[in-house]
Amino acid sequence: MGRIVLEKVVKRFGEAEVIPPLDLTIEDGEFTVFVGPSGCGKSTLLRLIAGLEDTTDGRIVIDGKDATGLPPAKRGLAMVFQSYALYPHMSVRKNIAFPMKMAGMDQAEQDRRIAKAAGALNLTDYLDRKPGQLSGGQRQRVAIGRAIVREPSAFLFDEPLSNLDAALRVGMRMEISELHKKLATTMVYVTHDQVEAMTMADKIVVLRAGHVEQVGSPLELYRTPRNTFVASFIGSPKMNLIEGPEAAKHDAHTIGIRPEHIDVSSESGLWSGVVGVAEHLGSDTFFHIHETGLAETITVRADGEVSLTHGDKIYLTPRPDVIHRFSADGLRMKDELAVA
Amino acid sequence: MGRIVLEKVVKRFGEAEVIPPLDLTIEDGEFTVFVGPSGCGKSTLLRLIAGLEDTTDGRIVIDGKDATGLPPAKRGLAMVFQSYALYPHMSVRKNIAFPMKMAGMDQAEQDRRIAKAAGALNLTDYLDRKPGQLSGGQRQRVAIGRAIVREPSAFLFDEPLSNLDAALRVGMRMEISELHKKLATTMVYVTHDQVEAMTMADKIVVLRAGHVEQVGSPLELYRTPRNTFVASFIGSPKMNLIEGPEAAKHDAHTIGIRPEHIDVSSESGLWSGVVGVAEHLGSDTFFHIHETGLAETITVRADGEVSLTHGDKIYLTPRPDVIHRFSADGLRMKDELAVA
Amino acid sequence: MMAPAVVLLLGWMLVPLTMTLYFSFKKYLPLRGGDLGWVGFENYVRFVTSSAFWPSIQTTLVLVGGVLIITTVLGILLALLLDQPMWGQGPVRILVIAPFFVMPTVSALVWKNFFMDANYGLFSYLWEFFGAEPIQWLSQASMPSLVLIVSWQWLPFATLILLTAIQSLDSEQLEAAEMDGAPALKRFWFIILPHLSRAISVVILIQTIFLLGIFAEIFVTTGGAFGTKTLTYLIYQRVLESQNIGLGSAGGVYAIILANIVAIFLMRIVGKNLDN
Amino acid sequence: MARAVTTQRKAINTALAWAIGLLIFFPILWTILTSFKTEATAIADPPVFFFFDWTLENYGVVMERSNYGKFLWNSIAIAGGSTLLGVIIAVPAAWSMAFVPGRRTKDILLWMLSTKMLPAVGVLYPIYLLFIKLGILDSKIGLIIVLMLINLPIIVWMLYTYFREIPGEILEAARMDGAGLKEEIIHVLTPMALPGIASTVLLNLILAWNEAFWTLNLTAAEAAPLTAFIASYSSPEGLFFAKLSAASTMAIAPILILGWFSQKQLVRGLTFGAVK
Amino acid sequence: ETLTIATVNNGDMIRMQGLTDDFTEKTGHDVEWVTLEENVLRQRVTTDITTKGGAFDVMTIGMYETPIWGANGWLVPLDDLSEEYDVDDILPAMAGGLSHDGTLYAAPFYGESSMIMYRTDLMEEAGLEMPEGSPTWSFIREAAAAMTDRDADINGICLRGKAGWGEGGALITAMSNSFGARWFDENWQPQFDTDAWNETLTFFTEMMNESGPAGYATNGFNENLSLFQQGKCGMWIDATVAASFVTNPDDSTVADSVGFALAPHKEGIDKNGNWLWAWALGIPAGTQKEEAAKAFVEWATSKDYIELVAENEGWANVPPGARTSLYENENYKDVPFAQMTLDSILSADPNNPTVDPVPYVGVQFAAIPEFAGIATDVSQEFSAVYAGQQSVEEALEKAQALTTDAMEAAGY
Ligand SMILES: Nc1ncnc2c1ncn2[C@@H]1O[C@H](COP(=O)(O)OP(=O)(O)OP(=O)(O)O)[C@@H](O)[C@H]1O
Ligand SMILES: Nc1ncnc2c1ncn2[C@@H]1O[C@H](COP(=O)(O)OP(=O)(O)OP(=O)(O)O)[C@@H](O)[C@H]1O
Ligand SMILES: [Mg+2]
Ligand SMILES: [Mg+2]
Repeated sequence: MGRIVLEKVVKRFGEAEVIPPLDLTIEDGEFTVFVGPSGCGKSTLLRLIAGLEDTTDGRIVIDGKDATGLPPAKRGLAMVFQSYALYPHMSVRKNIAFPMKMAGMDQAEQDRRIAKAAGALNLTDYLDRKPGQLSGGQRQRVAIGRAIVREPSAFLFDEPLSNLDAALRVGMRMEISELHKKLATTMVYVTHDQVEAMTMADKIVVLRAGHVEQVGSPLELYRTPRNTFVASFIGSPKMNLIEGPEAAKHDAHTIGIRPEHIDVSSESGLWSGVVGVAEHLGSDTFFHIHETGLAETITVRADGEVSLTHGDKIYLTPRPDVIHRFSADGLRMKDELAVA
Repeated sequence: MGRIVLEKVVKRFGEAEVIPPLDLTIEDGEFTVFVGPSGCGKSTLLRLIAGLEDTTDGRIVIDGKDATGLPPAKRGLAMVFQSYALYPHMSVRKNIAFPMKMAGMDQAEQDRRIAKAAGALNLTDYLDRKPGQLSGGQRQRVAIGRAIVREPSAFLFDEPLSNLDAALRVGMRMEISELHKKLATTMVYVTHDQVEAMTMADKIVVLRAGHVEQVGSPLELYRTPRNTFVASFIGSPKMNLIEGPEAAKHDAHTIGIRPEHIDVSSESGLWSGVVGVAEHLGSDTFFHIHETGLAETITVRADGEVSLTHGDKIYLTPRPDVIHRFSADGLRMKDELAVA
Repeated sequence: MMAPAVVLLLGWMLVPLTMTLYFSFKKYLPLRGGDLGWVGFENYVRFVTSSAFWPSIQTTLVLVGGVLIITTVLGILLALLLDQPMWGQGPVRILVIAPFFVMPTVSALVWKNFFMDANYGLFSYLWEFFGAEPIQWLSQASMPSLVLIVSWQWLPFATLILLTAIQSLDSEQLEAAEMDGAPALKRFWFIILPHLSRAISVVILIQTIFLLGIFAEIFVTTGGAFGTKTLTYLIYQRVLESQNIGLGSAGGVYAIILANIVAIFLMRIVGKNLDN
Repeated sequence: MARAVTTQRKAINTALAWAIGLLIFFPILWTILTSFKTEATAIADPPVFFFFDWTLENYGVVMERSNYGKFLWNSIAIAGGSTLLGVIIAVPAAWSMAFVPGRRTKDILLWMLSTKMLPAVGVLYPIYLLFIKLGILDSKIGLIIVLMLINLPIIVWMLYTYFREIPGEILEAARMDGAGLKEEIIHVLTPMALPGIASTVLLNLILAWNEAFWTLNLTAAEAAPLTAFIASYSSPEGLFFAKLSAASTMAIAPILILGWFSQKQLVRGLTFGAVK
Repeated sequence: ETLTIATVNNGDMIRMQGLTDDFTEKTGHDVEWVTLEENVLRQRVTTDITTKGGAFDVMTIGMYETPIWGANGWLVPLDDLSEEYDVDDILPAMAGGLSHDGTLYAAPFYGESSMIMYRTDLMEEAGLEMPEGSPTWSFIREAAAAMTDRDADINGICLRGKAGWGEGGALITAMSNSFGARWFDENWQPQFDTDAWNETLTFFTEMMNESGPAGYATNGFNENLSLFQQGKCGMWIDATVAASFVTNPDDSTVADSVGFALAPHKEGIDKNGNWLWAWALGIPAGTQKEEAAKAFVEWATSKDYIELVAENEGWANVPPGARTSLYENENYKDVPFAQMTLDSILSADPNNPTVDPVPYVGVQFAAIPEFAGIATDVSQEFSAVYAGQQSVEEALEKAQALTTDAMEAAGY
């Protein structure tokens, strides 16, 4: 109950082709995340699925039925907006009840569902408040509550956490993941935060300028990014990309090594450089290293105990088994070695 | 040139004592970060230093001179606001020139400084745009540019990055750090994001309800938090705090172990539990573990390769040398063992 | 969805406009039997060449301009004052906005009789009290008096809009300027005033629309004497006093042209300000 | 500004604001006071302020002379009716301008405003003839339509600016939740824009209440509102300051009281998009 | 039936509104009043009559409108009034001014001329005596100067200076007649370039500046009435109806020291500077309620109505100037100003108002449609002279130009 298939979907705004013909299948029950840089068309794609934008061409099939021309309310989907889009003049209860009221559901059933959703989302105490009297996280939950009661075949989320502060974001991220575990309903989730994508997704769809760059599980993308774009988009801090002679040594135009795959020493190593900024997080330390002759900056992650600082000489050794090789057109080359 | 000393500074808003008598010294050239939960008085403290609020009592000494009664502009400080507070009707150039114009500086010198600041901040191409036509990060830089040209003896930042998205925030964080390295001017920086505090600060001041809970370098706070408040505030994910029999084993009311200081195994260990949510970041995996009998959730960090998932049985072993002990009133107890 | 409003307004504009245009090319004298045939542009020529025409344009511009200047300047100052912390802000605001609720006829009557009357007006008491020769307001200072009356009516409107605009100014901007070394006056000039530009243009636009049509105030106070005959009033005289519909209609067309010149000019400014 | 203000400064602000507020309010206050004086006290030299024998005599005379209740009711019906009708027509128009803007939207909006610049006297004749044709001369419905048309541009503009502040996402959320266009407007848009609508309604009530040209010229006995009522007092014979004051007070009191009670709404909403 | 009646807001009309129950009782017709200030009323009824709007069943109009409208056939001719109404009782001057081609088109509610009202006490103090009959302008000027006592706030003379053809325009036109001036010659050529006009305006301005109240340029009937009632005027030349107000002790502080005299004239000219006016009731042609309207007009302008008012309000307050019989009534003879009012009315001749012949009818106006508009403009120019904003010569020059222009526009 919630399989969404896009067939050659195209979206143009006037002259601008925001989504070139695109095929995508979202399986029932899957947590799919759309990631990509700002303006790449994530929201547009989501809104096409929701029916809030009309497709210029192509078909959208939901649960086997062609939904291309259906109005949003008829598609059986629920959406959670970035701004939450709560109705500020209605109480939490009324907000949650609104879609049911629109569907003309009887009062008893409405009350039952509200109670259930409020219980699940810890909102029982706030049902009579107005959204203005809630914290960001609570508002977020109300928005989810409003989506849940419709018992949709899929949830659509458009950057639902981007308005929250860092600490709350982590909490809400977990809540949504747990909700997905509990409901096992299809969820399509848009973000441009790769950490969210990695931690929440069953399947990540990486978009660039309306094109799908790669589809796969988080760890697939982390381990075998199909091109330099995906490679540098997935993983934090970013993968170091090195061109030139050092890449040539691996028969590649570009090689990529993730910061966590470089060993650090103050005495010896394959490469050397000077510490620029050292970010001591306690648990880890990130060094931004200059003057390596490889790239402008090489970022490496060391554990919390290393105590080099700004200006110190540093030696780096990449782990050979996790070096990614890319050709001149940015595509991944067949692995020399097995990926660990 | 930029030593700031607060002597028994008090701030009351009507009845509410937001800052109880507080002593603090910010050394010349230091990058000091104020952290603390929302509403703890960080902004108020910064504004007291800036002169945007009048002290109720106490003295503020800047560079050896009593500045308590001085108007903001006379204190030789520059401030970067959370909302950037750019002048929307002026071009970037005019924005940056504004403080110099107010000081009646001659045009040639103004141009020289603007050029220099714009160069340093990569704003040269945008000088003739209005703030409305800039991205968040660029606006942030303009705000900094406006501060720099005054060549202040100290910079004050009030959550300058909180309006930026995650990726930009990381970038800007580094830019500000590098700026500090370059200028070596005193900077006072307010944030409630502990990652920012850890990565940027020379010295962190942890505030709670207007009180200074602890002052020290990031690693000092990470390694020897003075109380449970600091312990759980510093470090990400949060330190696990465990009370009860397990703590008693260490002669403490509460013990704290950071997620990165617990070893994980699927076969054996000191404690056991069931995996709740597993967040696979590629580089690392965070497990949120339930049913340990120790605390509701124990968070642990494992490296990227561990592949346990939701519902799996898991075994945990804390590293004995980094267990923090706290007494019943939340204060740190003398270390049993040397801290690594 | 826009259609009903657009169609209605189009009708409201076009029907009278067409009829006005139609009449303006006719010799139409109701008291002499009505329609006396087509006369081409005669009415237009007669209207502009009449000795009252150019003075009426000047009067119109002086009235509109004078009121605009006074209400915006005082409106800004008043808005700044009302934005300050004080006791009894609500009641003060009530006092300040009250003139806006008063019918133009009533306010003209009140000013004319109770204040500007040469014999019983409070102003003449006031002048006499200070030993000065009372001014014959409505004859010797007719335009200033008129501007005063109309400004009094419109000051609340300007103040209210400017006040909401001032309140919307991000206080951090003012603080930033303060940090940047700008004293109060410069903060006003460089920060507050530019922030208000949009509100000011809205005030100017809306008020101009209403001020161009000012009628009751002149009718009640001076009846168009002493150089207070605006274009609107001149048309009124032609249509209703002289009962020359053709001539008045030609005047109406001129008024529409003037209004549109002013409008285009204003819309340029406001339209631009509405964009950003 | 968040900065605490000294009590002294606050006191100065208060004194200044109250002084100016009272100055602005004075003409109205004086009118109300005079309405309780005898004719002789009304023109006493020197003027008396509060210490005189208060009398209701003038109100008695006015009540006896004219059927105040009927004028009042007509004013209420006409102002209320035209505002209501205007809002009903303007909501869809403003909705489409705000949420489905076309390239011409702003032009249409400004064009609508420009229709307000038609000089009323210039088109009195055509409109009068039209009203005779339609048989709505001296009828409330006729005036309701005219005043609605006059104020429609203002209503559309104000509503447009309020609607524009409503995030589109909320309407989309409503659409996802199964609301049709009607439900969207009734359940979501209107309640959310309620403060704005309230202030629009208020402003237009005031404008319609005070409109003095059309209400006077298109009515006789049946539909005449308070503007016509005051027109019979604007120059009676002999001593009349006190009676004039009583009549003026009666003409402005209802709207003044309404305005005062709802000044918060008015102040909050009166932005015309001057504030983003 | 319910009649809608447009009327002016003066005292007599207001009084009539209070008495309408009597009409309703007698005829069963109801009455709705539309009471408006004079200028508003004129514009309102003119619009309605010219467009045949039919908003009113009875209109209060003046001597200016009636002949013009009657000529256009817009008014119901009042040639079949009832026997007991006694049309012939209407003063001939009034009937003449309200007729076109010998047909009466509106029935006079009251009629007025203008006369001098003066303070007998002040006159005595000044050591002067008002001559019998019409005094000369120079006497008036002299007397005014003698009575003026600015410190005591007494102005020797109060005259209308307010712009508007029915206000200051009426006074100066009537005055110009007594100076030998006229508006138009027989060929409709405006005459403001004549010496007579120059003299009139110069004399008026000089006299008022000497002895008139401050700000007389904006004083009209009402302002002067208050001034006189307050004892601030030595003399006042204005409508005869004012007599009842200035002698009413309720409103007037000088009620018992008012004398009356005929309007003045210039030496050697046998026209007095008084005007002739009537507020009359006319019935727009095409009204659905002609019968009821006629009944009303008859009621309101009847002898019975006069009796009714006398009964309720006393003889001093009956509408004057319309009927001969009133002046023959014994009760009315006691009213101090009755005779002077009648004499003034009788001394005005609308058909022959000026020294030199004119092509128009009307004493202080010319009964042509263009007059109201022109005279308003002209009187505004004059008011500007009174306010010291231009010279007499400038004003006359402008008056001449704008009148010529307007007459041209009208096709003369
Ligand atoms: N209504 C519209 N009309 C014209 N262009 C549009 C419209 N909506 C979006 N676009 C364009 O389509 C492209 C994709 O927009 P979209 O909002 O889908 O990006 P996004 O990936 O969601 O970005 P973000 O991360 O910033 O939200 C952008 O270039 C945008 O400018
Ligand atoms: N002008 C004021 N009047 C009254 N109370 C105030 C004022 N400004 C701040 N406070 C109170 O002082 C306390 C500290 O506020 P402050 O803004 O310094 O907190 P903060 O640490 O900066 O919080 P945040 O992280 O949310 O910015 C809060 O409880 C706040 O409510
Ligand atoms: Mg988006
Ligand atoms: Mg803060």
